[in-house]
Amino acid sequence: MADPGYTADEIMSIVAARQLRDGQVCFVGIGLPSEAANLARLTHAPGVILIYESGTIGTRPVVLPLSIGDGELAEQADLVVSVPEIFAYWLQAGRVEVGFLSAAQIDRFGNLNSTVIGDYGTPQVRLPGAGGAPEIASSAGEVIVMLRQSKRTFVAEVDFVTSIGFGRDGAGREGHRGAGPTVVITDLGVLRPSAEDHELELVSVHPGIEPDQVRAATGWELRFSEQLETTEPPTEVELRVLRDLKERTAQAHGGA
Amino acid sequence: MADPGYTADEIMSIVAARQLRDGQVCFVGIGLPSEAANLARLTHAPGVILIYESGTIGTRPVVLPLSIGDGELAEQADLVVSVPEIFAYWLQAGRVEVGFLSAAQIDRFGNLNSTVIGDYGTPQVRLPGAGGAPEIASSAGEVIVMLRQSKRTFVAEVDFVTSIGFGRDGAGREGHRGAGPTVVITDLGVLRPSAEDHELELVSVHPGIEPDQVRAATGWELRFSEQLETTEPPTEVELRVLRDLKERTAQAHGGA
Amino acid sequence: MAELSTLHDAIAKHVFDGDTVAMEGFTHLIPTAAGHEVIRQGRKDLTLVRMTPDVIYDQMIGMGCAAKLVFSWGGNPGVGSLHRLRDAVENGYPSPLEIEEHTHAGMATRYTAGASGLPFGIMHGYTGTDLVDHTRVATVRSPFGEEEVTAVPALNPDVAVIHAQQADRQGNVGMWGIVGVQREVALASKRVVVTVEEVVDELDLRGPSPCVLPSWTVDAIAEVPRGSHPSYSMGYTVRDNNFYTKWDAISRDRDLFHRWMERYVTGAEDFDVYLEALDDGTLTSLVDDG
Amino acid sequence: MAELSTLHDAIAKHVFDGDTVAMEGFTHLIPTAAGHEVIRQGRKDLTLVRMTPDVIYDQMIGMGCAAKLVFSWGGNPGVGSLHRLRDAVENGYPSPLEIEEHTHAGMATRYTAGASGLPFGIMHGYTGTDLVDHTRVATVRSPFGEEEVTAVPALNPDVAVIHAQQADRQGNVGMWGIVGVQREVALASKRVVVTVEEVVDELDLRGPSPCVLPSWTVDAIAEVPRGSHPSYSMGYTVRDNNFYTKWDAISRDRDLFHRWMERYVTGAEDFDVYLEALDDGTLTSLVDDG
Repeated sequence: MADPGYTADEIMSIVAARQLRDGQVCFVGIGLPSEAANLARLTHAPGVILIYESGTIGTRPVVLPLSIGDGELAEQADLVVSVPEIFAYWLQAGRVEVGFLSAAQIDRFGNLNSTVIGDYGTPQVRLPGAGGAPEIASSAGEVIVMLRQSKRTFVAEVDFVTSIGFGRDGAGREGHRGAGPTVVITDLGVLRPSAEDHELELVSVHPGIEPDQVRAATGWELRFSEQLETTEPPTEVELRVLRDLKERTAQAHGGA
Repeated sequence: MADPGYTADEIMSIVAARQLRDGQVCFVGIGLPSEAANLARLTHAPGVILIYESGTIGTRPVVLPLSIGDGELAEQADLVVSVPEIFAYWLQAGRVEVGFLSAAQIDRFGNLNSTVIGDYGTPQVRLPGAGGAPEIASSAGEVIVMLRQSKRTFVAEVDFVTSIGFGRDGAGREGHRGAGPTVVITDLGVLRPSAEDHELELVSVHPGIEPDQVRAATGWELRFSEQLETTEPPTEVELRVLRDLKERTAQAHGGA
Repeated sequence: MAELSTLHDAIAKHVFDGDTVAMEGFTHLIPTAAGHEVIRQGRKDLTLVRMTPDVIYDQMIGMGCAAKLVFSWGGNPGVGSLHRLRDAVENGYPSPLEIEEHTHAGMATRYTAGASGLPFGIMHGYTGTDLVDHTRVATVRSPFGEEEVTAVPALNPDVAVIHAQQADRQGNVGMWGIVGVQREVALASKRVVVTVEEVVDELDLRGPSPCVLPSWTVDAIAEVPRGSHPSYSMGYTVRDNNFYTKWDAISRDRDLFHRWMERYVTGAEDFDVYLEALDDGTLTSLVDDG
Repeated sequence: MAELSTLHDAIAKHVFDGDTVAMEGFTHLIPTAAGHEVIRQGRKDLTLVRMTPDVIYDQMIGMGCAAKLVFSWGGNPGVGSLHRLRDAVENGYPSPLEIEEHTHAGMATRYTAGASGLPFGIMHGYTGTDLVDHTRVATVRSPFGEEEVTAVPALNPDVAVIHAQQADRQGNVGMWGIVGVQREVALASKRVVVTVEEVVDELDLRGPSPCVLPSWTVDAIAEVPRGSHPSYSMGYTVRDNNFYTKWDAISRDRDLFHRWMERYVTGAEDFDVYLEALDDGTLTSLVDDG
């Protein structure tokens, strides 16, 4: 197909950024979530409040951090608190409206795995582990998931529930403060949990992507929403701001 | 009797100050305890570490504070922490070796009352209440009590146990980190709990005081230690440093 | 986001009859001006929460604002009793006052639990004291061993009222020095009202233990210089020890107390009347000798 | 009171085979030089505790110092896997590694409980995850209502090892910026070893979130400039992102890893050899092209 003028990663970040509303309090992980959250801050949501688990609150990094604790995040923050405090007083207390998460696997009920592929005791692949994700998934008002889509990453049931979506049985989230995953942004489209049974459904495909391509990249029989849409393509402004941000970042980190 | 050259309050503060060893970590209340602790710091224990419940740690006030939270305490401190932290990380964790307490009543087993005189529901006198005293009494390595002695203040059983000594039955301190009251300094002498049954015994009388005077000022049949001593009188240095400190304090606080 | 407003409007908009109100400040940064405004607006049936009730709650209790007091130490620091508090507890004047008392550590643990979104907090304390029979505590056994700890219920007031040194024009609040439990009470409460010594272009936290409350955690900010008198604001004012001493005499006598409150609080338009009397030396003239 | 000493003596005196060792630093202020000294002195059977194992524990695990790892996120930040950690867990190389894993919030709660002298801490978390079946957590019901919370056991390491920006000559330690869990781990541990960028006459904490550990809470302090590389010390050094990237290649291959460790750590007299190689650009030469 013809070059759409943007990459799959770019439309992922741009569509994720669009999910954030101005002034929202957002708990951000490193990588694509951080890129998307800062893109939102630099475009339609200048007042978004970004919190990183290193304890930096209301930070406005000029360049994207490579680690969750880059000095840039502390220098540009409204305040910096300890790690015990960021989790107890800020995340757990319900001050975070939106949490951004990624993972190695997601299942049909939005449960996330970042612990192991295979058996826990004898893993095929030992992944980094939980970090702050389980409490973000539990306590944030809602969770936005960003994950490149393939049969390997979108599985019927995750090998390990590191962070809860709607549970292995999809029953729901009793005992959890937040609403859980409300949207999953991939390089192919956008999925949302159905109101009935919480199973993720395809609600939007990115320009040039066929719904069946998305189904083929999913480890279960993916349902299409009745209002299946085509994603608004990236605007020139979105692309320019994102590319400037990544260019600044690359220069600041010496191309790293 | 002849003027000994010092007041009853002065010998109380001086004898209390002598209990502190250099380098000890000491949790200090306002009033006489603060006066005694700072006297120790300015005489034989320059390295004593003073902590006030307002969160000031390692403070070296030039003049005595009138309140537990005078600016002087913060300005002269090694660090200032929040009130939740001073109690959780510093007192409760067992970092305090010596706690200084006073009260409205003390009983034969070293229990302290600073809550009510009379019945709790219909008190004759409503006292200020617990403050930080109960946890100091429980968690400090040992407790030094300072209290002017009379039948009103030294009672067989306190009306209300605000801070535990050895319990109403004198049984002991199971479940408490610290050793409890090891010495009680009064304007007449010094009392210590007996090793056998924890009842406070007179171990020293101040110069010019008769043991029977002390017994007459005690609300129970006060026992005398077999090694009953006479308190070493205040030295010139102790008196000079104490009086200089109080003079500085009076000037700084405009005679208040 | 915090709204910069007058003290009158901040209290009118955020403090209501029957509320659970925590006005904190541990000796330092006590929100006196805000307390006077609550009295001036005639709030009633309040549950007043504060570790150290101090003069500010002595005045509110004496004026009949409170139905209940939750506290851990109720005295006039370095002076003696709070006579209005005692009159309420001992004689039910001006009205009976229900009390729930804790230890300082217990109150701090309760606020911390509230700020952390937990239903209760755990600590070592209360054990062996008669407080256990007169307040809300429980024992919890460690699920990992034999040890027992004391549980206290979380405190989540309807509104927190505090005084800080500074706020910037975006509504971020900055304080330093003895910060007490102010951060915890602000983060534990449904609404947060802050009076500040000064609104600045950029926060300039120049003392120990600097602490920031971001604008989005605060509801209303009013600039009230010297709003913490007779307490102090490190870097701006010093503690008026003399007033605390004089308060003993003013508060000891019911009539004298009411005349004082009428002259400097209920009969005054705002806190400036109090400050003017402070400046011209008449604030304690009712008990000053000649 | 803290003793100012060499890094060699500080580790020799306070870190022993079989100890539970917590070397903390959340991305910032990671005690790399101290980790190298532990490897150099051949410590064995350590229980290594750290929220984010990072390169420092990848090296210690790869060199066989560890019998057990207690952690919450074990990756190379912004790069990928910790290959030595994975090799130990997946293949038992160089020796089997027992793991106990938690969440960040769980580890923070455990350190806080340890620093507070409590047997456990409480939080909302773990519920509904498979971690519950593979780690040490329990459910506790609120004594004041129906709500349940998660309990985690306190962490009280034998020794805490941290890196800070400054210490004064009395041994008071000062740090700022992202301070992570360092204060909690120091106050939770039986012994505390601190490396610092600089020993100063008077602490000069010039950044956000200034934090002081008084001398009497610290056992040993060693001045090791740039001792946190490839992490950073705000105000002194910047993060060496390139090294983290290069570490992926160095650590991926067992032989390459061992050659690198021999050249810059076990075969080196002290951390200066590492810094010299860093300065002359040879620190990553084993994987640099030409």
